[in-house]
Amino acid sequence: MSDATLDTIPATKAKPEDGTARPVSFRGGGFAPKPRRWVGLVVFLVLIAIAEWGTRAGWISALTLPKPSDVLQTFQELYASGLLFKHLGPSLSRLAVGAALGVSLGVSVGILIGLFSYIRAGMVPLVAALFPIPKIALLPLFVIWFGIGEGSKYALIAFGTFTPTVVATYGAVDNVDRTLIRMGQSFGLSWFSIVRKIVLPGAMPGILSGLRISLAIAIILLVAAEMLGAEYGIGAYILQAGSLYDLERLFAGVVILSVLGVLVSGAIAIIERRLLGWRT
Amino acid sequence: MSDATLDTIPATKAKPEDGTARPVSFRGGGFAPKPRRWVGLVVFLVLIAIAEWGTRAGWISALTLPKPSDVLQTFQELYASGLLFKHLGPSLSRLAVGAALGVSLGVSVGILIGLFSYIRAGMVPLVAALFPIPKIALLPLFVIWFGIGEGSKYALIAFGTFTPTVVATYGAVDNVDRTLIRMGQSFGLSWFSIVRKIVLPGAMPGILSGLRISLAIAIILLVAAEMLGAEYGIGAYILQAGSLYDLERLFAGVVILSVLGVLVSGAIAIIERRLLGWRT
Amino acid sequence: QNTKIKVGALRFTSHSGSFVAKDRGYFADAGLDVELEFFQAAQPMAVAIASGDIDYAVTAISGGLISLAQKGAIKVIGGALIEEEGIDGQQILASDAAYQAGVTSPAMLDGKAYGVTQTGSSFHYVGDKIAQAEGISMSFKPLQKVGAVIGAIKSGQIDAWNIVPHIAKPLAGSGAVHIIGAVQDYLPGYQTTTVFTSTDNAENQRDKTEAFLAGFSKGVTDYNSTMIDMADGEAGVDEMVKLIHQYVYADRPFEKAKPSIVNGTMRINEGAKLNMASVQDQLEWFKAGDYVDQGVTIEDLVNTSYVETMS
Amino acid sequence: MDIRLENISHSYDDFEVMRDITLDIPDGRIVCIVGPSGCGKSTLLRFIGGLERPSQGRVVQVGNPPEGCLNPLTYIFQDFALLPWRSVEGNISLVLEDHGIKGARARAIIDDVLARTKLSDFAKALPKQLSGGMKQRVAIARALAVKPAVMLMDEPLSALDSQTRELLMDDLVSLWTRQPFTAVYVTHNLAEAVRLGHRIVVLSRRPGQIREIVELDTPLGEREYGDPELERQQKHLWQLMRDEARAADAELINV
Amino acid sequence: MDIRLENISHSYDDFEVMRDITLDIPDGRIVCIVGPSGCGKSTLLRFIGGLERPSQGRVVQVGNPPEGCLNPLTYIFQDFALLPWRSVEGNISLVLEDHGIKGARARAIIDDVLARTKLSDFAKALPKQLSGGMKQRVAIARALAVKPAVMLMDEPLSALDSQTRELLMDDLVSLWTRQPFTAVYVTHNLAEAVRLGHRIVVLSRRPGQIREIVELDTPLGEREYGDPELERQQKHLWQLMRDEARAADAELINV
Ligand SMILES: Nc1ncnc2c1ncn2[C@@H]1O[C@H](COP(=O)(O)OP(=O)(O)OP(=O)(O)O)[C@@H](O)[C@H]1O
Ligand SMILES: Nc1ncnc2c1ncn2[C@@H]1O[C@H](COP(=O)(O)OP(=O)(O)OP(=O)(O)O)[C@@H](O)[C@H]1O
Ligand SMILES: [Mg+2]
Ligand SMILES: [Mg+2]
Repeated sequence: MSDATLDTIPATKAKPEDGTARPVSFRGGGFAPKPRRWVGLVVFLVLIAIAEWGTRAGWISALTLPKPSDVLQTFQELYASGLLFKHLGPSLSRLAVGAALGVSLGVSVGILIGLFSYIRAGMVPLVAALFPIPKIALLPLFVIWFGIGEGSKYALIAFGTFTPTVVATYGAVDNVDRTLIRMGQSFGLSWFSIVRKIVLPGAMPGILSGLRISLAIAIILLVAAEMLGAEYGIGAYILQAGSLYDLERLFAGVVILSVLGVLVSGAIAIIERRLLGWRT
Repeated sequence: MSDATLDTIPATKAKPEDGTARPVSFRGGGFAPKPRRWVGLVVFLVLIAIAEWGTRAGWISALTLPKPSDVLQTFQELYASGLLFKHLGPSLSRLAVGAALGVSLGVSVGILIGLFSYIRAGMVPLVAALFPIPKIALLPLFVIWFGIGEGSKYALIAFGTFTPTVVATYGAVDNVDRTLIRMGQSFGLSWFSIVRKIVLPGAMPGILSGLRISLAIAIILLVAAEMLGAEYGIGAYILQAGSLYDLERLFAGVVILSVLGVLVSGAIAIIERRLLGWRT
Repeated sequence: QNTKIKVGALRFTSHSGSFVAKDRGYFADAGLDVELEFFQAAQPMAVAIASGDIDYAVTAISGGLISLAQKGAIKVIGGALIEEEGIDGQQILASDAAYQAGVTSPAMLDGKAYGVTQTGSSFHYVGDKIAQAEGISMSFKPLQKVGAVIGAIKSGQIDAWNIVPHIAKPLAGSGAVHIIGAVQDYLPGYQTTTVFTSTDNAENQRDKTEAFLAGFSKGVTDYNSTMIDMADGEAGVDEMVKLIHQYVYADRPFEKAKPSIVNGTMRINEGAKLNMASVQDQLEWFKAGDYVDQGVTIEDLVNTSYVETMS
Repeated sequence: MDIRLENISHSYDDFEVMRDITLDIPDGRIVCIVGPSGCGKSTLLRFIGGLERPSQGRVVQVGNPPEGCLNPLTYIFQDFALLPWRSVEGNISLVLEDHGIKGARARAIIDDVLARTKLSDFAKALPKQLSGGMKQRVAIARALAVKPAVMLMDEPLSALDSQTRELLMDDLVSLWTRQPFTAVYVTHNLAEAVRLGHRIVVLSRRPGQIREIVELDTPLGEREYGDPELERQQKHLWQLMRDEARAADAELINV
Repeated sequence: MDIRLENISHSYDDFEVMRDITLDIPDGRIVCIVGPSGCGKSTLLRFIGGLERPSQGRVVQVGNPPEGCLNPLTYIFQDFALLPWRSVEGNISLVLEDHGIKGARARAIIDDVLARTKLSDFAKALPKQLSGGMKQRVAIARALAVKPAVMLMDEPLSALDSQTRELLMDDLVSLWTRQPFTAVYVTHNLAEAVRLGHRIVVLSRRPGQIREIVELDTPLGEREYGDPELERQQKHLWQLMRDEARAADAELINV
């Protein structure tokens, strides 16, 4: 812990008498945060407790924040009525299909950019120009381009995950150790062997850590995607709650997305541990 | 170029007569894309030309895509009417204030997380839970929390840039070379000296590259922010165009955001070159 | 010194009452210094009244509005746009594909897809009322943004929709959609939009609220008489359109903007009269659909002490 | 198979790296190349292996590679260049797969080279579990697997600590004594050069030119840690290079 | 000022790193610590410098640091540990700033240490422009700037190529001859140990214990590259360590 070093006395300060022996003073440690798992939980519980207290006591107005207990109750009702899965099902399938499309396309394009000069020169500025375009601005167009069925939802999520995946992937390919590639060449490996056996696995850590961001974005875009004619779905549920100013349901929906995000990030951590066990 | 290696003949293939001398065959090169600046431009021009041709010839319906020339004309009208700057001004100031808030808060929190075990344990799960929350879902709440003035727009952009900045910053602090910190301690530097002179500059590359993403997100969020009672602003302009299904203006607005994004990313590249000239 | 207030508005012709009252100084005459706050959508306007960011606004009755009223944040105090026989009101549109397939009147919409912005929005209310009246069933597609609905109907992905005339007419003119009916045939006297304010304004700041309604009504009178009754002839229309053009379609040249503005003409209630029967019907519909709490009463929603009500 | 370098000169753009190098690498001998930093040793080795092309001159191979040779010119790199995601045997099978050698045939080769490099117990280990010395042994095993005609070694020991270096030099010597191989061995380390080289080529500071070629006749197996004759040779080489090394070290690097 | 290590033992959790080490570091002498990989040399040095605390035993300093000493126990690291964003003089002023030494006084100290390490021409250069040898010279200059009582060097030359290593050993010897300093010098390299050490401490494989302490009486200035007496000592040390080094190298690392 960094906290520990604050009380350190520099070795120069103390001046013992000549000839005396005294232990060398400690001045190391710190700057290496250690895990303290329970603190995170405590922080959440305290925040929720404060919100509950405030909304009950009235110094947090009902307009500002719903009672956490009411949110919980809404959530239970949602679960009991079976609607939870009716909303979760379509959302998850949209996430899965959209993200799978965007990520696989993004990884492919990213690798091509990483390998070929001309593709790089042509695509990189294009991707840079696409990145800052807000997807919600394009909603009306997506309706025309992909319809109001599942197509446009997949497309929106795919589009949103595509650009960050491309950027992460070609960065990862650029970072693959060139000596490994030269090694492959020096043993006469074919171009495809080098790409498959050296470039791809070498880029995997970067691709996976890009995936963390891409998938978080996919979850964020779920709401935008479900603006387009979705009857069921967590995003649609949130939007409806928002338009009815029903804060309990709004928060219940947001909590679901938040949990979803944490789960996805946990899943990637597990995949990383599996796939990247070779990292030191 | 990777392209070049496809024609390489492995050294083993050729078997000359005994005793003859033949040059060693070349099998290196490739896997190092070279810059080709003009290609990017050509790609843009070709895409625009195709769009123009298609919309003129009619095989791209007017519903699907506006004529690029019409977009250009819309843009000129916008410029001539003086409205361009009337829209750009507020948007830029929202971006500047919101991003400055979010980034400075994010960097501070990120550094605290990087240095202190308890703050890390408490904040990291919180940030992880906040990250996947779609900001547009919270729009109604932002109105109550921060009003419809500039406050809520700043808050939305700040909130959106905060989380990615925190993540990038504490990652950067974690990656500061520990031997440099031990060096500082071994010379009896004070805790604050170490943070100021070693940790901060060492984390700067990571913070700046996180800034790229944060600022792209800030631009994306401009549209969401300007859903909240904005009269002028690029986002408001795009939203209005979208609600009237006015594709020319929609595209003109999107192009402005896109250019803005490219400019911001260019600006960061310049800052990096200035500030990080010490990198090898 | 005039009282400073903020009035929320959308850049739509239907908000002309406020534009005229401000531009012609009617608010100033009533002792108010009005600042217009423009919004991109109606829903945040209701929330902004609740948060105290603006004082008065005009919008359709929606689930969100009722929810906020129930939380004691806002009150409807008058009426604005109304469906009136003989004047173009909201039109019922069919997509070209559906039209070609024989959907030439709302009665033929059985089993079709009807566009709405959100479940529990005013579009949903209108569509559902049409379905009830015709004894048919339709599916409602929530598309959030008006622009998205336009895109969907133009490309035939939804079959029908209802919208104010200034959007309906140019769409129909382009041939991509067809007008197959009028909302007023199904909902005569439909109180399309209402004037509303915060509960605090309605209950504790009577003078201010009355002053606002006075100024607003004068603006409405001017608008109705010029645009609908043609009291000042074409020149009057031109002048009025010029006034409105400052606020609506401001970035288009006048020639392009004028037809859109003229097309958008709809009657706004004189004196902000409120059709209580219509409001009551809407409230019941929202409750029946479970879009709002069952405990909401008409008293939660409306403060009838300001304007004349009709029923 | 011999290798002959004929009048090789090279520049990167306007930056002259080496000038007119002519050199013979006879079959079955180890040729050491020493020289100060940046004099072009690694570049020269890349030319020999066909990974780069010199601006002028050419590298020719005289005669045919021996029977069964899969990759006549085979590198051993300073930083081992092991794929960290493959086990020891996976790293070796990597270079066999492209020649269509799989299954039992691959198994036999892998077992053989692991035994020769005393790695049999580590076949399943990942590179991250190995010390530097073990990693370089794996790289040597991998090189042996393709039965090279010439081994090209670019400072193969310089990433190791000096004790491990001693151990690996012993291993290389015993490998060579059992079955002599041809090698070009680039190093900074004069102790390595006098221990392993039959012929030591001293390059000048950049642009690299040949300053002297020293022939050592003591058979490899008889050279010992701290042999006085070798010490003398090493001292001679160090005197040749000392000033150039100092000048090369004090040069500012343009980045 | 002397340093005394008293019965130092250490474990990381259940992982025993060293056992019962007692050692004296007398004023004005260079004590070299050699031993196979992972035997705890770096850990021991961290204990001496107060950067870490042993599980058992203690490190004491006997007597006072000399007049004007800013940082009695000063490290020189294997990887130089220069701040890459500061120039050569910036890196030196870093360690003065916290003692409130700025302006002309700092200038004087910096100029002095740069002159002593022959770096005066490179004051404005950034680390990335310097070769490894130059970087380590900067680190030495920085250490000299705080007038240390004891220098703690953890393999200071092992990141350098062997020619540069020779050059820097000469530099260290001449620095010491002009003004003797106390140093603990950790290395893998027996050649360095016999060249620079007045006393050489040989540690066993992990858990590190003292196997032997060798005293060398030849004055530093008279030890030369390839001195036969030193070669003999070196050979003796190598025989002591060889098997342990091999065993240490072949250990699998748990990560
Ligand atoms: N691809 C390249 N482009 C430009 N310059 C290069 C390239 N490769 C090497 N150089 C330069 O050519 C010179 C010789 O490089 P090389 O790596 O061959 O030297 P070396 O003798 O192996 O040095 P060292 O002993 O440090 O390994 C160096 O100055 C280096 O900076
Ligand atoms: N912070 C730590 N936590 C756990 N184990 C450690 C830690 N630091 C060192 N070790 C282990 O303690 C042992 C001794 O490490 P140390 O770095 O002191 O060895 P060394 O003699 O310096 O080795 P080398 O010659 O490789 O530098 C090693 O096995 C190492 O893995
Ligand atoms: Mg080299
Ligand atoms: Mg060590």
